[in-house]
Formats: sequence, C-alpha cells, structure tokens
Amino acid sequence: MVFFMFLFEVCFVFWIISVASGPSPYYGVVGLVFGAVFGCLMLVGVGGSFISLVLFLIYLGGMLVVFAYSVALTGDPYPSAWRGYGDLFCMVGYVLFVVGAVMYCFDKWSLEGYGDVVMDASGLFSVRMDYIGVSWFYSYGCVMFLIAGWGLLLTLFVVLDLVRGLAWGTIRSI
Amino acid sequence: MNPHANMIIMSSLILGPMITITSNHWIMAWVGLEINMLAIIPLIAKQHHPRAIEASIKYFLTQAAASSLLLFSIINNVWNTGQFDITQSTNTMSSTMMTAALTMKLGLAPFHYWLPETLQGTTTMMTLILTTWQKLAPLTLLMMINQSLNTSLLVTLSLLSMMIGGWGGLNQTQLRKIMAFSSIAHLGWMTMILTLSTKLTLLTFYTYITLTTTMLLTIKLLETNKMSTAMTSWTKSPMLNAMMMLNLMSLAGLPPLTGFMPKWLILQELTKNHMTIIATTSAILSLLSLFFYIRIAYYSTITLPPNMTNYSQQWRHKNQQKPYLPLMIITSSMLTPIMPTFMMIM
Amino acid sequence: MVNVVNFVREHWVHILCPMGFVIGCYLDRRNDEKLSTFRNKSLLFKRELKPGEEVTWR
Amino acid sequence: MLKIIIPTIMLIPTTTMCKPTQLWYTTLIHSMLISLLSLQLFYPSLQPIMNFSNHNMAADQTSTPLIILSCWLTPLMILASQNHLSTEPLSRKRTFIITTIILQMLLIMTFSTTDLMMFFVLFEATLIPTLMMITRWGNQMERLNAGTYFLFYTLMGSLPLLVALLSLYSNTNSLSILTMQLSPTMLKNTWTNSMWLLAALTAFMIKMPLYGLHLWLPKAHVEAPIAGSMILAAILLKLGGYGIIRIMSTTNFLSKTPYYPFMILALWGIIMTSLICLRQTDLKSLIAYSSVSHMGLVTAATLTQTEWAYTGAITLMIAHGLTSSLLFCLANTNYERIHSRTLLLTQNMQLLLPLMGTWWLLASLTNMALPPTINLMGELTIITSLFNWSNTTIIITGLGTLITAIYTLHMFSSTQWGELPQHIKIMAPSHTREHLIMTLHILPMTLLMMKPELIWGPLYC
Repeated sequence: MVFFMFLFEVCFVFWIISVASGPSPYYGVVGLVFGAVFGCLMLVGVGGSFISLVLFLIYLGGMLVVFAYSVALTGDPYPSAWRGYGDLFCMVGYVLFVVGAVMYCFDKWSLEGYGDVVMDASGLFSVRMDYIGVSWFYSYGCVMFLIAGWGLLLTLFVVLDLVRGLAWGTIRSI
Repeated sequence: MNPHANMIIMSSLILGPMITITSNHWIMAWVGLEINMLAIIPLIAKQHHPRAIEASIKYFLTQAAASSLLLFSIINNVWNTGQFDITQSTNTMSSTMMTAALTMKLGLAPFHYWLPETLQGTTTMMTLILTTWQKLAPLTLLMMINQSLNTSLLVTLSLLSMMIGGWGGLNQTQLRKIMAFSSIAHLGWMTMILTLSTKLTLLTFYTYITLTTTMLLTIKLLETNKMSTAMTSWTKSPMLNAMMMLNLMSLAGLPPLTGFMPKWLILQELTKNHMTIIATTSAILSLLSLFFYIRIAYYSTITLPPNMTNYSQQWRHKNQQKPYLPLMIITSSMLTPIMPTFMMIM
Repeated sequence: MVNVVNFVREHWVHILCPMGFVIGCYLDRRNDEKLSTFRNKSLLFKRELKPGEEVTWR
Repeated sequence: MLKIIIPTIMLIPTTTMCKPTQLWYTTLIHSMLISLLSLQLFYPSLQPIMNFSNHNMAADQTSTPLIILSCWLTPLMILASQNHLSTEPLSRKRTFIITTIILQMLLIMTFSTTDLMMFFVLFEATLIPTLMMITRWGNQMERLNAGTYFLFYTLMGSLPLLVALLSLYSNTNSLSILTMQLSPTMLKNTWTNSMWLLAALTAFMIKMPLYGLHLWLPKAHVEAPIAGSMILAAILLKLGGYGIIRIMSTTNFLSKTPYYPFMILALWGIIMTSLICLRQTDLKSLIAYSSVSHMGLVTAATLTQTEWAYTGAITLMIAHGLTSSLLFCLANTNYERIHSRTLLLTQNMQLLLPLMGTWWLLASLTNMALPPTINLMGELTIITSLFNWSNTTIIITGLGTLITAIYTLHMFSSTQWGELPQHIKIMAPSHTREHLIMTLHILPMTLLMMKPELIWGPLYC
C-alpha cells in the first residue's frame, strides 16, 4: 500500500506539473482531470473511499466547466504540447517551488499530522465516519445544496454568455 | 445580453453578498462570494470589447485567487479550532490569511493592481457596481472577524493603501482610474478603524458609497471619461458641473462637507486610542488625494476654455434629467450636521 | 390695485432680508430667555426683577 | 447673533431671485443694512463679559470687532467687484455674490462660536468659497497654481491642528473656549505638550502668515480678483491671529521656550518682508508683503500673551484689515485702467485721477502708521509690550516701522508722481462707485480714531 501511495503521489505531482507548465489549455484540462483522479486515489489510500468517490464526481463536473471556460477563452485551433526549453524551465521551477514550499511548511506549520487520520469509525459507531456526512448533507445541508445548485446553474449561464461572443463561437478577441 | 440571462445574472449579483452577509457559516460565506464573483464576470465583459474582456479576466483571476486563499484559510481554521463559525476564527495564521484574501477581494493595497485596470476596462455603471456593491461582502466578512484581526497589520495595510491611492491617482488622466485610486484610499480609511470600531467602518462605507455613487453618476450623465472631456462638460449641464466640484471636495474630506464626517470620527477614535502619529499621518495622506480631486475640479468647473468645445456638436448632447441626482448631491455634500444623529443610531 | 400687485411682484424679494432679521430677533430673544432662566436657577447669579423692569436678561 | 446670521442667509435667495437689473444695488443695500445691524454688537462688548447669543455662540471683546469687520467687508466686496464682473453673464454674477455671502456667514460663525472644534470646522469651511473666488474669478492662468498653494499650505497646517484638538478633547472632554483655561492637563511643560502646541499653532501661523510659511499669500493675493484680495487681507489673515489668541488662552502656564522659534521668525519676518517690499515691482505683491510684515507684529504680540499685547494685536488686526483692503481697492482701480500691476507702468496717477491721489495719500499714511491713526495705536501698543518682553526687540520693531514708512512712501511716490507713461492713450475717469468704496474704508478708520475703545479689546474692560 505504501508503494501504491507513493505511486499516486508521484503521479499527482506529475499531472499537476503538466497543468502548471503546459502551454495549451486543452492539455491543461486533461492534466487537471488526471491530477484529480490521483488525488482521489490518494484519499482512498488514507481511508476516505466514499468521500473520494464524491469528490471525484464533483471534480469531473467541475472539470467540464473549466473545460468550457478554457474553450471559451482560447479557441485555439492547433493546441500545442510541450516544446522547447521554456516549458522545461517552468516544470523545473515548479518542482523546486513545490519541494521548497513543502519543506518550509513542514518546518513551520508542522503539518505532519495531516495524513495520519484515518476515517474509520471507532468505538461504538458502526457507520464509517465519512458516511455520516451523507446524512448531515441531506438533513442540515438542504439550503446549502440549493444554493450550490444555483451556483452551478449560474456558472452555466455565465459560460454560455461568455462563449456566445459577438459573431464568433468563442471570444477570439483576446 | 439575453434578458432572461441578464435577470438571472443580476439577481445572483444581488444574491451573492446577501448570502455572505446573512451567513454565520464560513462555507456559505464563501459560496456567496463565489456566486457574486461569477455573476459579475459577464456583466464586466458585456461589450465583448478586448479591454472589457481583459478587465473581466483580471477580475476573475484576482477574485478566484482570493477565494481559494480564503477557502484554504477557512479549512485551516477549521482544522485548528473545529469551528465553521465566522466570528470564531481565532486561529492567528488563518485570520491573517483571511485578511490577505479579503483585502485582495476589496482591492486594498498591496493587492490593488487589478482595480484601476478593471475599472478602466468596463463601463461607468459597472465601475459603480464594482466600487460599491462588490465591496460589501468582503468588508462585512472583515467586520465579522474583526475580533481576531491584527491591528498593526491592518493599520499598515491602510496607511499603505492611503499612500498608494493618493500617489497613484496623481498621474492619471482617466476619471475612472482616478475613481479607482480614490476607492483604494477610502478603503484605507475603512480598514484603519476596523479593529477599533466597526461602526465607524460602516459609517465610512456608507458615506463612501454615497459620494462615489454621486460622482460616478455625474460622470455618467456628463459622459466625461477623461480630463480633457471634463474640460468641455460644462456645456452639457452647468449646474451639475458646478456641483461636481463640491462633490469632489467632499470626497477629499474638506471640513463642512459630508466626506469630512467619517474622517473626523476616525481621527477622534484614533486619538482616543493614543495613535496620534498615525492619525496625523493618515490625515496628511488624504491631502494627496485632494490634489487629484482638485485637479478634476480645476478642469471641470474652475477653468473655462476660451474656445467653446473641443468636440464637435457637444451641445447636442441629450440632457437626461435624473431626478435622484440632486438629492444625492445634497446628501453627498451637506450631511455633516446629521452626525450626532448617526452617533445616536449607532 | 394693479399698481400694488405689480409693485409686489417687482419688489417682493426685498422682504426676505428684513424677514430674516425678524426671525433672527425672535430666536435670539428666545435664546436669551432660555439662558437667563438657566442663570436664574443658580443661587450665585440669580437676579430679582428691579422695579420697572420686565425681564432679567437685559 | 442669529439676527445677523439669518438675514445673511436670507440674502442668498434674495440674490438668486431679484431682478437682473436690480442685482447689484439690491445685494449692496441689503448687505450694508446687515453690516449696520451688526454694529449693535459693539454695545455689549464694552462690558467685560462673554455676550452669549445662544449656547453655541458668544462674542467678546476679541471677536466682536472681527465679526463687524467681516460684515462690513461684504458690501464693499460687492461694490468693488462690479467692474470686474461686468462682462460675465448674469448667473455667474449671482454665483459670485452668493460666494461672498456664504463667506460672510461662515466668518461670522467662525468668530462667534464657543467651541474649538466648531471653530476648526468653520475655519476650514472658509477655504472652499475662498478657493472658488481665487481660482474661478482670478484673471491670470497662474491663479490655479495660487489656489493650490493656498489650499495645500492651509490644510497641511490645519490637519495637525485637528488631531491636536481631538487629543485635547480626549484628555479634557471639552473643547469649550470658556472653560479651556480651567483645564488642568496642559500645565506641565513636557515634550508632549510642546508638540501639541506646535501642532496647534502651525495652522494659525500658516494662516497669519508667519515669515517662512508665507509663500502662498503673495501668490493668492496677486492672482485673486479684487474681492478675493480684499477678504483675504482683511479677514482671512485675521483668522490666524484670532485662532492664536484663542489657543494661547488654553496654555497660560506653559514655559515660553517653545515660542522662541515662532517669535524669532515673526520678528525677523518683519524686517525681511519689509525689505522685500522695497524691491517689489508688482503693486499687489507689494501690498501682500506689507500684510505679511504687519502680521508678523501681530504674531509676535500674541505670543507674549499679555493683555497689552492682545489689545495691540486686535487693534492692529482691525486697522490693518481696513488699510490693506483699501490699498487693494486702490491698486485695483489702477489695474482696471492700465491692465497691469507693474509699478513702473502706473506712474503719475495723481495727474490723471486727482481725487484718487487723495485716497492714495490717506491710505499710505495709515499704512505707515501715522499718528493719530488706529494703526499707530496698535503698533505702539505691540512695540511697548514686546519691549517689555525683551528690550532688544526694540531694534527690530523700530527698524521695521522705519522700513514700513520707506516702502509706503516708495509705493506712494512711484504711483502718484514721476513720468506719465507713454502707453496710456485713453483713461477712464474715476467713478463715484470707486470713491464710495474708498470713503467706506476711510470712514470707519476715522471714526475708530475717535473712539478706539471699541476695538481696544481686553484692555479697556
């Protein structure tokens, strides 16, 4: 399991680097989706299988929105992948930044405890801890749910309106 | 824009800050901010002009960064205190980060760079919304967490934004950019007093809204976007133009006018707390803003060019009578005597 | 009659300042009374009416 | 007090609604009536009490002459601006007159308020009408620069004053002028109190103006229209002196050391500005610098804080107010004919305008403080009190009076005698209106010569 976790983490970082350094938004979205997949797998690794499933679905939905945004904002007919040294510098710089930040943060904020909590129930509970959230969601979170739904609807409208443009299908004027 | 879509977007624009203001839960406050931010993007980009699109992207990027920072600090706060309650954000580091995020949303220095660009990119009415309505939600959140804010940090930020608001505006010729810098300086006054007295923050905010609204509506009515068109605006509505000078003086906070009232009370509160030097500094920094206000006044009211109009057919400008504008001018210039009432209400 | 109406219409603005003076006199007098009532409450400064005097604040 | 203020306020609708042909004389007559009405304030000021009007307003011996002077100046300003505004459209004439009326109203309230905070607010409030008058109705393009100088110099000084007043308020919980002397917190001679005093005095020193802080004044005077110059020289400078007298009463017992820089600058300024007057080519600038020189005497007097000094300061303020206003009016009559302020271009005026020559003579004589003018009374009292404060000041003050006499004579002789300039082809004769202005300036001076205790201030009572 430890090896799997390590694999997931490496893949997560790899895809996030691809988002950070990729010149074209199309591939950036792909990178985000795969990053989300591995992030959710990491969550499974620490024991939150249900929450990772929910998160994965929401991420996929969100990615579609992001994808729509990026399509709207670029309208790039020939998306380009990595090429040249500039992207390489971006990548290396980002890795260095992440490593530095993690080292710094581990010192400063003592974040060691973040991964240790396992979401299994303990004591007399027979339900897993992250399932309790589901019941809470349907009892207390109704209004929140409605508002979040309104937010998604609004996002749809916003994207549609932005994509509509003047005469073009996308906003090419940038 | 499609009227239905417009209605949905406008109602969300109103709904967002409402959710933020009424919520007691950090996540709901964050959701309100997000809804608000999403709703205003198509309104900024309404003309689909390159500058408008640029403005909307700048706005989106800044606000999204601020939102994510806010969300992170919320989570951090929850991790440390176990509380989603807004008023209980007692963790020092997360409250500092919240300050950074919210001031970024407000456009306070040193996170102010997006504000003049965005305001210059859009229409005057959107400038009005951006400088007044959009400040409401972040400012409310700041006031709600004012117990755990760091006074010296806020005072530093506010002095910085007073300086930047003053110095930045000196070099501008576009009225909307000048209004952006004026907004930065006023926000400085609001955050200055935030940890000492939130009621004064509110009062400052109200007067700021009144003054800025009047000013921008006047700009809208006279269609003066820059200093050179301000030169000839007196042909359109001479009286309104003369009143614009009073309004500008009021924005600068010259004594008998409305703008002086919040400054007076803030200086009093600061002196009461033995922050005399800071009070003097901030009072003198307001002179920087006065300089560019008075420059606008010189251009629009004081100096009349010998030639009639630089633009052809300026006199054909359709003069729309706005019945609310005289009322707003009166409130924005003569409200200081009402101060005792304010103090009693609050 | 027409002359009077015309005269009034021509010169009515001249009444504003004297009217202001009358109002001002009235308000000043009221303030004087208020202040002297306040003064007459104090044991040190209060004053009885002299014969032939109507008010104490002159 | 309300019986002066409310008619003044009612003068504004009168101005906006009176018939266009009657505009000048309606406003003139009504404002003149108001100023005559204000003379009744002299009666209670002869008793040693604060004359309360209501619980916010009171007038005492210090403020009464200044209130009456500001009432007196408004009809004169309206009278003097008629030619200057003759080419303007009607609505702007009305706006101009309303500006002067608002200024009068604010000045009355400033001088009569009993609360230092109200005093500050109204003191600042006079800035806006004055700024409008200077920058909107001035003649040259430099007026914008002058307006900026005027506004920023004054505000730079008065914002520390605001903070100083607020800190005094948070210490003593009252800013009433009447009870200020009784407050115990200002007794100690500490750094804090010295800094407080510095902050509180600088605003008034700039307004006075003290030598070194005076650069805004010649600019403003030169660029302002005639009404602006008159009100600036006659009243607005006196706001500074009045403010110093009021603030000084709060700091009765402080040691004298913090005043030394101000005192030195004031005394040195008397000499320096008089010398500057000697080499001026600009008539209005010369009169402005002469104001600075006279105000230096007033500043020095108010800093010594004796009864005699206050008396001299008030007397000199009133005398100088009338004199400098008269001089500006005279300069303006030349300016309206020659369209230049240069001394060299306005020579031998007494040949062209003989009666004006008489007014010039009288004005010059009062300006150099010839006996028995009230200028002399003021200067003599101030010099005596300064001599009492320190014997060596007699050198500076004596020299100051000497140079004052020299430059006044220089001004008089270079305008009235000499070669008639070649470029004058057509010269309008002097109007009755102009003679009326001069008379209305000279008349109060002459009358005050006969009954000086009206402006004698605290010493008489």
